[in-house]
Amino acid sequence: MEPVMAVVIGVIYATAIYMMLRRSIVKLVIGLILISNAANLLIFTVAGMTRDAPPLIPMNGDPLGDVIADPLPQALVLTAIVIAFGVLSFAVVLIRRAYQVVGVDDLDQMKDTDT
Amino acid sequence: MQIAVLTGFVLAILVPFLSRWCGSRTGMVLALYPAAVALWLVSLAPAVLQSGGIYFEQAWAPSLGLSLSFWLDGLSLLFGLLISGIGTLIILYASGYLHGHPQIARFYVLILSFMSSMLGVVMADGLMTLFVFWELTSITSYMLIGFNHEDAAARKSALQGLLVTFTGGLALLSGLILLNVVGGSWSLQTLLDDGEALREHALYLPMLLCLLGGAFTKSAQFPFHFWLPNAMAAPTPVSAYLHSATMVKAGIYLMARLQPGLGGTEVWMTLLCIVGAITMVVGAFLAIRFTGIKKVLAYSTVMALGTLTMLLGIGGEAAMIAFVSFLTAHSLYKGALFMVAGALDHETGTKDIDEMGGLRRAMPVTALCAFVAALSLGGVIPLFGFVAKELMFEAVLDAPRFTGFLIGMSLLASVLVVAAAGIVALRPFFGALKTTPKTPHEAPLSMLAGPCVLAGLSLLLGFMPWLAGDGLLSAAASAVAGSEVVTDLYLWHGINTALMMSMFSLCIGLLVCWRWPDVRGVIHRFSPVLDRGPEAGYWKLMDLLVRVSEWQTRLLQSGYMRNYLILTLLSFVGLTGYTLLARHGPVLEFELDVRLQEVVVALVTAASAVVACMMRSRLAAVAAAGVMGFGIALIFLLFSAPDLAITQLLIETLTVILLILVLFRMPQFSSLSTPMERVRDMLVAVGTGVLMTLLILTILGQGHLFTSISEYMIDNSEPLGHGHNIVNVILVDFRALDTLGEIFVLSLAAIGVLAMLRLQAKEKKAP
Amino acid sequence: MKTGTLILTVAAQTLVPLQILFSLFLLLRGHDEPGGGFIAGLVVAGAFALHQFVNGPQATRRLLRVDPRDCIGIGLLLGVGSAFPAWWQGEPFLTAQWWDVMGLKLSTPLIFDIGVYLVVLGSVLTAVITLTEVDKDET
Amino acid sequence: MSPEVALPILIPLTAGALSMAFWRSRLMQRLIGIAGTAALLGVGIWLFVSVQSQGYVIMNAGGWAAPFGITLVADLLSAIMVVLTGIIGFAVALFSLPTIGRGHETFGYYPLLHLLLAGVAGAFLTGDIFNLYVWFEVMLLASFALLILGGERAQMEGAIKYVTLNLLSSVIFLSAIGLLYGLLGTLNMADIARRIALVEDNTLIDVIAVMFMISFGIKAAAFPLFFWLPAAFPLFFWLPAAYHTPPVAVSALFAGLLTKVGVYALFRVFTLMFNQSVDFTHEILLWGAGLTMITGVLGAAAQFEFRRILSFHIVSQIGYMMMGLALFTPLALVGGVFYILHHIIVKTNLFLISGVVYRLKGTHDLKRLGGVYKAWPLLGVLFLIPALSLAGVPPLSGFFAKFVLIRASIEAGHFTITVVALLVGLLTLYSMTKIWAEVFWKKAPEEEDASKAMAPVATRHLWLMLLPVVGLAACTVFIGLNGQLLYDVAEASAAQLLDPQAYIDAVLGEQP
Repeated sequence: MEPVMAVVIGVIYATAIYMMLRRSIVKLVIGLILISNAANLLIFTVAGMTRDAPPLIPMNGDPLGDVIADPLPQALVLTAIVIAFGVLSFAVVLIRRAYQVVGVDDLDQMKDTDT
Repeated sequence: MQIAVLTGFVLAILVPFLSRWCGSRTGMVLALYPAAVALWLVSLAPAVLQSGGIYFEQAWAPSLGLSLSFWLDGLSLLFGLLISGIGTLIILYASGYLHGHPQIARFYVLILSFMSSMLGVVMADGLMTLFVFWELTSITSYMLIGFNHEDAAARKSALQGLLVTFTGGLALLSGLILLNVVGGSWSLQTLLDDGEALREHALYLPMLLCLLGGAFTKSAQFPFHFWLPNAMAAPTPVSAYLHSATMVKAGIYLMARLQPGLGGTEVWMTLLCIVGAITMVVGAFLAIRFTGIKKVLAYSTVMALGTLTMLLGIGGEAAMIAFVSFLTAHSLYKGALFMVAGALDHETGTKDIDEMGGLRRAMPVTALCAFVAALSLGGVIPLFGFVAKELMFEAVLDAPRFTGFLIGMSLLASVLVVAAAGIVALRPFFGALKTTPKTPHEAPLSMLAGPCVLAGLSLLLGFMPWLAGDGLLSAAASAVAGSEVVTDLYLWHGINTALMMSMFSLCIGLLVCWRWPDVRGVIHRFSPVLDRGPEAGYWKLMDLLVRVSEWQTRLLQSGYMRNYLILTLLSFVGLTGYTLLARHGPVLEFELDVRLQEVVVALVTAASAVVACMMRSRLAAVAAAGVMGFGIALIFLLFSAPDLAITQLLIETLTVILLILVLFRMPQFSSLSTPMERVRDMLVAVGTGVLMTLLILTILGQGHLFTSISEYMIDNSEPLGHGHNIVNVILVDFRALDTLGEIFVLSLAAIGVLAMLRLQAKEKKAP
Repeated sequence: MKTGTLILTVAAQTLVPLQILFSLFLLLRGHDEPGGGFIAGLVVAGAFALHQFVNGPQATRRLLRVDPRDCIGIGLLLGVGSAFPAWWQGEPFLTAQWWDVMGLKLSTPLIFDIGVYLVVLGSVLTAVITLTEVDKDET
Repeated sequence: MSPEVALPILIPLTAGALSMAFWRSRLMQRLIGIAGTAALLGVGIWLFVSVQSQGYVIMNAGGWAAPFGITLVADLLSAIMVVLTGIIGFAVALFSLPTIGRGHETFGYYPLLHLLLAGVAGAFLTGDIFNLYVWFEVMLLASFALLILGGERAQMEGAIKYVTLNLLSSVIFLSAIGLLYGLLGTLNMADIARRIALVEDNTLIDVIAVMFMISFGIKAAAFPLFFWLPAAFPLFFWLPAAYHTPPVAVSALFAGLLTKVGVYALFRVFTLMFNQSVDFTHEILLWGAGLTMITGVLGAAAQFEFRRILSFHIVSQIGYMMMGLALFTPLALVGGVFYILHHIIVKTNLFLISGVVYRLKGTHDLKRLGGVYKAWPLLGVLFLIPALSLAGVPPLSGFFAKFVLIRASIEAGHFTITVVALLVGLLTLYSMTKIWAEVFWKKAPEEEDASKAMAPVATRHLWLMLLPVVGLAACTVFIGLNGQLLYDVAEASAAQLLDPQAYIDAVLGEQP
């Protein structure tokens, strides 16, 4: 399954980048959502994917199976998901405020800070 | 010795307090410091002359090559005496010149710091110590040139001086580091003792060029001479001190210091002779071009600096004797002349020679000093300047190389210098009295002391040159030559070629002086050519700097985030891609083990991401992104990650809620980009996507190289972590620190959101 | 002041308490089965968000009793606080401490998880409620 | 059990949580602000002392043996960085008291300050690559929030760029961590280093190394990845009222610490982990270093705004630090470390001074400033010390840093970078004298009514603002006059950096 996922992740990266390069700040935020998901999937995929063997130790005292899913990347991804959510909720409100202040949904109008 | 040097800095810090107690007498009090240093140096003189040098060693930062080690030999002693002696007079002079100036305390601070730095330069033994003091002189001189800081021209000149000398300083720094790398020591004394090794090293040429770069810029050699006359924006005491007697001589000092170690080679001779000779003539020529008295003097200083460099280039005993004599003579008469110029400026209110005339009655003492000093400058018997000039001609006549060229150049220069001397000494004082902005009268005593003493010394040493020559100058000359030199100075050398040359230049020079306005008229016709000198290059360069930087800013800081993103991504794709494809090569071997439902979910996920890109409606785009998120949750579920699946699901829901809350207030998408831009963006996007896919495939193809540390967690989750959900145990126990950071991230986001929304709302309410 | 449709209102009335209970369940069992502080916090935050859509931010604030911002503060303190007990025992920070309090398995990881729960709840609600309130002020 | 490794993280975290809990009390927040940063400084010094005696101070968080849990590791470099974080935090907290304004205080300025420091300290101390990511995020979100406090247009625009580019960097970082874990199956940096040393074909590791380089390069604002930096210092100089601009205290904090965390991360991973193909990776770094220096300094030359000149100079100075790493000789690393240490102090101070000038004059625009030297000569001196130090004028701290680097590059035979470094030093001096001439020397242009109106308020609490400025300037002079002291520290820490095996052994225990 991993090779398929590699392609899927590539596609999500590509779409994310494309969206981030748009002039609309709304699209930018959607791009940010996509790219965070891509990174999470990457960690999950590269560590190896296992079917039907969640890293849960049976409560009844049975031993674990020989092959179970690697719990560590799952924990990492969980952390990453939540962090990404924090960043995104910040970004979402940020674009809302930016839109309020600037008045257009166009990144090209937002270049006063530079030059 | 350390104390002698460092006291100046301490004193400089104390000046603000001192000036509160002493009021206008501060200058007198402060002048005691250089006077004390001078006396102390005199007291050391016998010991130095006997032993060839006194050495003080003290560590400062040895790993950096910094020490507080000082070395006092004949050369240092000569320079030290000039610095402290003239320094005493200058401080006295300044107390008169700047009397009542509101920032006089700041002036004292700076001039004292400068004086100490200068003493540090000439006595330092450590290479880096030398450099530290060297740069300090640049900085203090910057502050001094810009002393009248509300004047834009002064600021400009100060910057010019700083940039030129600092550039040289950088060259010097590299040169000194090379010297250390080549010679393996930080001590000048040690290094110069083994000159042979230095001269024969492969890095000799770059090292020499760097060192000379520092020396040339500092001592205003052609083509870096232009900053010096501009530095005349400084108050006159500063010009008199820094730009005649001391700072510009730091470069000369450095060359003289290095002469025994690095000198005598073909490159050395060629460079110093040619550059020195050109500087000499250019300086002398430009001196008679201007009518500002300080400018004339400044250019004649350039001429003197050129002469000194040339003499160092010629090498040999005679040249060394000429060198030290010329140096001393120049310091004396030029200091005096500058102080006279300051007195004129101070009492008449103008600096233009053309506006002065007939001042000898109003300012008799000043006139006398000017006359005596100018005679020395012109090299007229019986002044010390004459002795020095004779020696210079003799050295040139004996020059081992370029003899004809050097003779011609020095003759030309001396003609022009005689003219310049005449201009400054005769024109303001003789002829008809002209009305000046201020009614002229004699300068106060404090301002007369300096020129009188210096002019007097020029006269005294002219009659009795052996006073200086037998002890001090021979020791200095020996230090420069690197071997024992016996200096036997006398006023009258008999009728010889040198004397003829002197006579010749005197006559022609006076003629030029007499017809000065006509000469200026002729020169004026060549102004367009002359204005294209090196200084024009400096301004071009500054202009270029600003333009390049503006161009770069426009190019890189366009303000368009897209450009930033594209550049960043291109560097990412380029570098990573290159490393992957060229250095490793992508590995595309894999086994496909898939099930239908998995592929369907994967395809839906990918497709919804693509759809999210293409949607024209905000809601549809958000919905598509949501579908993708749910697809990912399903993938997590299918591949044994229930916690992830639930979290992803919940987060996705909340994200969509947030987005909808916000999008509600945003406009619909409109088509903003051109098709070309779309294609470009698509290329970047696809490039990144392909790279990521290749990377993942390659890593997967490589497989796990080691067993994962998660084995341990699986084994110990239950016995040690007391939990059955291994992921949760990792989160709250094994890697609790991550989770701790993570909840802080969440709360930070919340604070940010709150502040963004509330702070502004609140400020709107409260006008 | 009520917004939202009737169905949503009715649904919210039953769903919200259920969700809150469910979240507590998820929180407590998290150490052994899927769940835990994050998931539980998200669930309960979702519950209050739903409540807020239906009843308006004022009502949600009343229901919560504490400002969600203070939830964050308390949650963070619990989270950081759970790092310190180990210090008393001379063990590295964050080392799990287990106590048997009246038959209940009480531990620093549990306190930590409760902290996580509160922070997630507080953060999400702060964002959602503030957004809605500011929207209302502006329209 | 060495609490001093964890306390630099836990103290600001606790202080942040407490200030959150005391959201309503400005007084408490201020008290916690001062006490928390002071405590951080104290613990930092404690850590430094124990690192000096023990070499490495290590704590396995949660008691889980390395490499299974998260290990906190302090070597000399991280210990010094923590001390500096404490110094800067404390200075900025002091500076904040009179300057930060009521609005910011009631909306979480202090919690943000603490958490930013916690993130920075966490990044310096962690020995775990994923944990590094987490601390990066803590630091970034705190900086995001600090950046937008105030909510002006320029701030919003700047923030969008800043957030996006940093998020991109985080995503690259995260992807690289994922790939690395897939390959090596570990997250502990010492363990990663150990395992990388066992890998035969390093080219794949190089790919990941380059990804780390790009990601940290963005965070460190290296060429060509520095675009977020000017955006992070958005300014509205035509608005006279003080609270419309992002507070200087925030700029100072950013200037001193944020980029340095990226540089630190580069130093850490490219000495400890990716040291197998130095001729490839460090060659790229060297190019990056040179270009960073040039673009930064040229960017500054085009500016006519106090803080903006300073912020572009951050870019060029980052180049020097990278140069130290890229040359990868013992001496060069000493120079790089020295440079980082010196730069944090000097840069923060310059920003604080710009704040003082702003308070006095109500603008950052060089064209509208002037006459400061005449009226406040002491402030002039206080500016000259860090400014000249930045330009590398001896005997101030910057000179030694530059000198060591230049010497290292000459010894290594990389003359091109020598010339670049020297010229950039010259241009830095040019910029600093531009500020000096325009702000301090020049006669003040005719005052407008608006700025006159705020003159009476202006000088209140000035002493409180000057306190940290004087303190930092004293540090600069002290380092300058005692160059050997810091040099020894830098040398020892460079020696540690060049001996990754010692680090690995210290963390994982002696391996058979």
